Amino acid sequence: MIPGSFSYHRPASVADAVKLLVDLGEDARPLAGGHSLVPMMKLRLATPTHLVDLHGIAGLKGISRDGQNLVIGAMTTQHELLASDDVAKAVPILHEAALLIADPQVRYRGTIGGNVANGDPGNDMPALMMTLGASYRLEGAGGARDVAAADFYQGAYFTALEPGEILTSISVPVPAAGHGYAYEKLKRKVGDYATAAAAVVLTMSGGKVATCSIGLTNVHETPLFAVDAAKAVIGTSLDTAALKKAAAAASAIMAPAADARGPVEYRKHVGGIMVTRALQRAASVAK
Amino acid sequence: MAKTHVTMKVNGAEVEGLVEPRTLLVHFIRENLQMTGTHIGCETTHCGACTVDIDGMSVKSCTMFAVQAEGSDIITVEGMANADGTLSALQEGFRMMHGLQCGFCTPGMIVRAHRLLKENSSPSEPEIRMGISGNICRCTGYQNIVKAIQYAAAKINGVEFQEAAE
Amino acid sequence: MNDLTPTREQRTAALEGMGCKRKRVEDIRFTQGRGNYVDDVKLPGMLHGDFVRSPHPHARVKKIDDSEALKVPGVLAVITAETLKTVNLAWMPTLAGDVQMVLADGKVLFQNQEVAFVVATDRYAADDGINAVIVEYEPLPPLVDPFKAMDADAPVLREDLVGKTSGAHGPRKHNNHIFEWTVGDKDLTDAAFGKADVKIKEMISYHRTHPSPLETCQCVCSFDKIKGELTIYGTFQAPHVIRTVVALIAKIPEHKIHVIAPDIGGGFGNKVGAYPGYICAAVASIVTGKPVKWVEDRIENLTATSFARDYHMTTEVAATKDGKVTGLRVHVLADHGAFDACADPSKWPAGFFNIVTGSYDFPTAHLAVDGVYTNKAPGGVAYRCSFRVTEAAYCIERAMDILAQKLKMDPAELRLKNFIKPEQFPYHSALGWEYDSGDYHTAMRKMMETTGYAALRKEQADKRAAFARGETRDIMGLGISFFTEIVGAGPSKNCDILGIAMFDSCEIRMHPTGAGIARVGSKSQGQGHETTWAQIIATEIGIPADNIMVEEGNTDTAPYGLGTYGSRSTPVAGAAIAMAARKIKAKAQMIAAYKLEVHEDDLEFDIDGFRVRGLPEKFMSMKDICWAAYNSVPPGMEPGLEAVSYYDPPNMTYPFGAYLCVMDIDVDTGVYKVRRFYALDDCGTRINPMIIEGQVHGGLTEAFAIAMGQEIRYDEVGNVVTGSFMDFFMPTAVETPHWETDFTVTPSPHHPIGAKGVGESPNVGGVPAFSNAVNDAFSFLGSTHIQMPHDFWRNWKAAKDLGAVA
Amino acid sequence: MQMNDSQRIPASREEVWAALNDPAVLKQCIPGCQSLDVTAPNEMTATVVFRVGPVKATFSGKVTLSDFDPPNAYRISGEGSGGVAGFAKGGALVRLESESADVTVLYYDVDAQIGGKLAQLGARLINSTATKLAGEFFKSFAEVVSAKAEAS
Repeated sequence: MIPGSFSYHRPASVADAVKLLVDLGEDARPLAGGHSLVPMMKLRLATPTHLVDLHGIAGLKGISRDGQNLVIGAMTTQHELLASDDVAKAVPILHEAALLIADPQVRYRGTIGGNVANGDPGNDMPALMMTLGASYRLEGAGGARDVAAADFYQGAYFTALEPGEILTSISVPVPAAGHGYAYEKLKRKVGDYATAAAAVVLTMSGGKVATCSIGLTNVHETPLFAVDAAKAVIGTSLDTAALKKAAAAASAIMAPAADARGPVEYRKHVGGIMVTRALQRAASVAK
Repeated sequence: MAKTHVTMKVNGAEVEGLVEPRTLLVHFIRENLQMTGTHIGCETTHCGACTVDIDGMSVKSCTMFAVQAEGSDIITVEGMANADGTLSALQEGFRMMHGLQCGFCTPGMIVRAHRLLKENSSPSEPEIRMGISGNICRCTGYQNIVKAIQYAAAKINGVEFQEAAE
Repeated sequence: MNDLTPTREQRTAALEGMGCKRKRVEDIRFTQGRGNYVDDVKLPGMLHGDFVRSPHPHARVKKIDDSEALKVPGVLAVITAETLKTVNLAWMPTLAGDVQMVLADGKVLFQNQEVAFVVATDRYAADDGINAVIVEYEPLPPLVDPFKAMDADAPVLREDLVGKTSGAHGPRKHNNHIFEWTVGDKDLTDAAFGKADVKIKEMISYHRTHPSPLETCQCVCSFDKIKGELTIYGTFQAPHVIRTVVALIAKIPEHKIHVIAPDIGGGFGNKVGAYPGYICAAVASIVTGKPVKWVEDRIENLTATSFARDYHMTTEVAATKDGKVTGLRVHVLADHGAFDACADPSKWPAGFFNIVTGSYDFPTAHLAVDGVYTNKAPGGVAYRCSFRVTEAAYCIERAMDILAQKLKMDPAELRLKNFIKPEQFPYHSALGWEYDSGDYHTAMRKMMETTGYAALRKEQADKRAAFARGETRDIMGLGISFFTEIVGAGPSKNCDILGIAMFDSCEIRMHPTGAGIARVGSKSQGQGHETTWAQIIATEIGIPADNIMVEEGNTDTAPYGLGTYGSRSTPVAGAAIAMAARKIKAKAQMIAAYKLEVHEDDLEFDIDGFRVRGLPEKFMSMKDICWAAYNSVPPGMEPGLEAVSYYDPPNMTYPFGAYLCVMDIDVDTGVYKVRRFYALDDCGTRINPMIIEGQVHGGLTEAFAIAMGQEIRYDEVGNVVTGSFMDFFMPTAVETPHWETDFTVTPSPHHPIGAKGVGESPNVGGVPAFSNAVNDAFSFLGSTHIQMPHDFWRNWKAAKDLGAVA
Repeated sequence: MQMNDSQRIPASREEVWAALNDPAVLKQCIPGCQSLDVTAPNEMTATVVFRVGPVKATFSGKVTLSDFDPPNAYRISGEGSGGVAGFAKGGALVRLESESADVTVLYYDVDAQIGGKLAQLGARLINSTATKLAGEFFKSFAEVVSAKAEAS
């Protein structure tokens, strides 16, 4: 389990990194936390000839407020996310979900940018970002552009990132005060990808769901934004019928792979259960 | 492949070496520095036997390149004992509470627990279990490792260690 | 005497002998990263070897092109079966009497089989080299399902065996058949079934799993051409056996082979066998004249070396209507993979599976085992188990629950009714074993009282009613396991490996100042032998354990031993240690008599020395006797104080235990929670309770993993899809339950110190407890048996199949 | 793994059939195809680069056309070795039905197998990728054929 040879680059700015990626072409890859890429390299299933390490770019780190948005630098680690009071207060679901990613060591290295950008349907943050209505800042040779998380994912490992582009930051609209949230993740053990997971952010008004959005992890080749499932509960008091409807609507858009986590039928079923439980818990913490 | 010169601090001493960019940090530590306390167990970032402390973070050194550690401050299990050479509270805790058997996971476990206690000096049992969930032990069933860390926490905090009732 | 004179308690405590929770001496180095494991060994000029492996489960190897690999900087040689043939090592014998390819010879028979060995200056270059070797394959149809192995149209796997109508264990019925092994009285058993009031029949499978110690298998081989000597550092649970095997197959004189097993990072049965890596590294060292290191990576470990279990047990029990068992009939289909490389004593093709009558007084039983080849990795090792005992315990403990369910009896009550009674020991089982000692009823009742078994059953009944009313989606299961192990292989009358009787050995050498060294034929992989062996000696001869250094694993210095596996160390090596210590003590007694000027018979041993009976002030400490042994022995006696013992046990030992698992399962997700796990073990005399408890924790954790998801799984075309710790269930501290331990003590009557061994009990007894808990949880919905492993989705599927989930 | 689907192609059945037997068209449509050389009637050797995220593997092997029922159906099969990544083999039974004189529906039943490292460690992502690649092939085939039909 030894990676193949490559050249190592450590640019100091986004512009330099972009230039390197453009110049070096498709056999160059950006390196963030490396916890998806490096094992693949050790298996020699990934054999990039150049690695462009983003750790030297100071501007990619940090969490700041920009009006109603929380802006998170792509190289912010899960550990830093967990240590941030801003995140815990403003977008607590991010805190809750980050704790469920991999294990402590991986969270010290794993970055939020890497998690959302590599397009692995097993990653937790993409569905959350969809749920929160976040957008990604992509910077390339042609300048910067913003893409909504909901428009970013095209297939397993296929995203809106163009060759030579880097995801530099994530802008998360801060949910309304008093919102309810929950991330329900079923997994076999610490360090595993979700068998199925659901993120819910909602607001309640007079005992009824006023707004709601739902995201789903690892039940399709991309993360899913479950619009119909959310619609099914808006205006309801989350009664049994509404919950059932939401779970069914969510299951209807799932197309998970059969793997060691279970057959398709099971993963769709528990995907629905995760939606139900996330909705109930989110409602219970909403003010 | 051309080699790169790296320098870093390991257990308080400046070290340097020539490595290929692909040289994994764990191999640099074990082969170049000949500090063999850091182990390799799974190679896919699951078992934590290769855990070292880098700039105040627990890191699996099998999933990081030595070139990435340029300029960093690293502590390995060889740097865990007290300055006078006696066993640290954690090392003592592992021995007193029988927190190890074959000893292969132990260096990674101790280095990880060291950072855990730095961040939270009085962790609860669930916090300890979560805190070491990136480290696999095949021998102990973890129960005595939890006690070992509780023992160390008590000693560091200067309170008497009380084993939880079975 | 004065206030400073130590009391008897203080003198006993100072020894840190048997029964004491002595802290481990190993930990001083292990906690500081100063262990010396195989991959830490670095010899001057050392090269590194790595394998090219087959992506195909079954294929003809048409061509191996190493030309590009030899151009890779640092690559020195590529070894193939053709190279090995020049030294007659292309195939090697297995412990089970079969032969195994070292490197693919004409075809490959399992995915990740070793095809070529690349030798390079370091592990990076070796890895580059293996990726540059081009192998041309012609795929053949894979045989994955053992139940299809003996079909008329099944592909022929072992072309080397075509036409051979018998193997190491008798006649073969098919090209893919290895052996049929039967034991017990068939006619009597059939008759018992003929007149039984109640019968049950169930196919109980124990899936393929893997020991997977945290340190993989590895070695460094160094051949000195001038001296003609081969030194091998390796992860060996049985170093002497490895030395003999190498002498036999490599034709190097045995005294010129030095096998050193340094610190070992866990074994659990994985490190008993001889693997192609060892042979290739040795050959590579002979070819290159340099030391060669081979280190398996985790994927290789999980997919190529030594699986465990894969037993499919069709089990029938006959009983009277009031619940007395009258007969047991078991047929096992055993999937051995591509080669029969089971690590069993030679005469036992199915290990000690005939302990399958368990803790129960079966008047008659019959067992038949068929072993078959498939396109899977070879192995069949005893994963923390004494040679198929865990399969046997699982089989009978599951069957007893199924019978209880059919009889509508409480499973605890059924067990109590059928236990072998204390007065029946030594007990001769229907399948041929002599159980040494046991008090099963006491252990079972203690378990039931301590856990509040009756109240738990009441709670379960209430929960089931609540479930039926739709008030909860959780179901509760109580999993009982009452197991009897058979360990301590073994008596030379029935146990050998490659013809070598399974004794074990100890040599004790006391130095003048009252310190000494004990060298033992066993080999610790984490069991703490350096600590516990010294405790036995401390109690036996009255020298503090701290003054006894224990050394194992160097075949040049340790007496010949058969190694550590199958919980045999304490029953066999532990006995050898006690016997060697008693020889020391006997000589010491003669010296003391001479020095105290009394007759030997007038002396009595008193904690740490000899005292003249009736004259308490006339005392000579063992420390002083050691000194005297080197300067003033009785006339005619040789000086020195040394002893060697080779211990051939008269019988196996039979540890037992009563376990209870309390589990809740959410039927909607299949997620389980182990609410409580209680383990009562009786391993006879307890040498170090701290270490026993640690062993129990570890074994239970393995049992938990195995029962609840730890599986080596192949897809239908022969890909092994559980090749890393992502997919091979390896629980962390978060998933692992809390363990409660307890004990009773029923010493072994034939063991010098009454000890029985405990290392494997928790694995053997734990698996049925977990599985019975799951099955018990679902039983009220109408199921009788749900196959392991019980991972979330399978639990959900069971619930769905039983109509508990829409 | 198995998958099936269909593509509606605005071309006649004969035009589609001809394209199915045209190595140049096949080369153009097989995702990642670097080379496709005819070695015998209905036999070709091919090199295909497979990419999913950071994973890249180059498969080389044989492509065979068989079970001809012109102009209605045939089987296209391939098997290749991807070096370190393992091997892949599979085939598609392709069936054409005329919807009208100039519209043909192409049905395909794909059966694919992978072996070796990708199967051992990448199973999680293989199914969806294989489905996607099969879909891509027939989609671009439809585009190429319809462009040709339009041009003619």
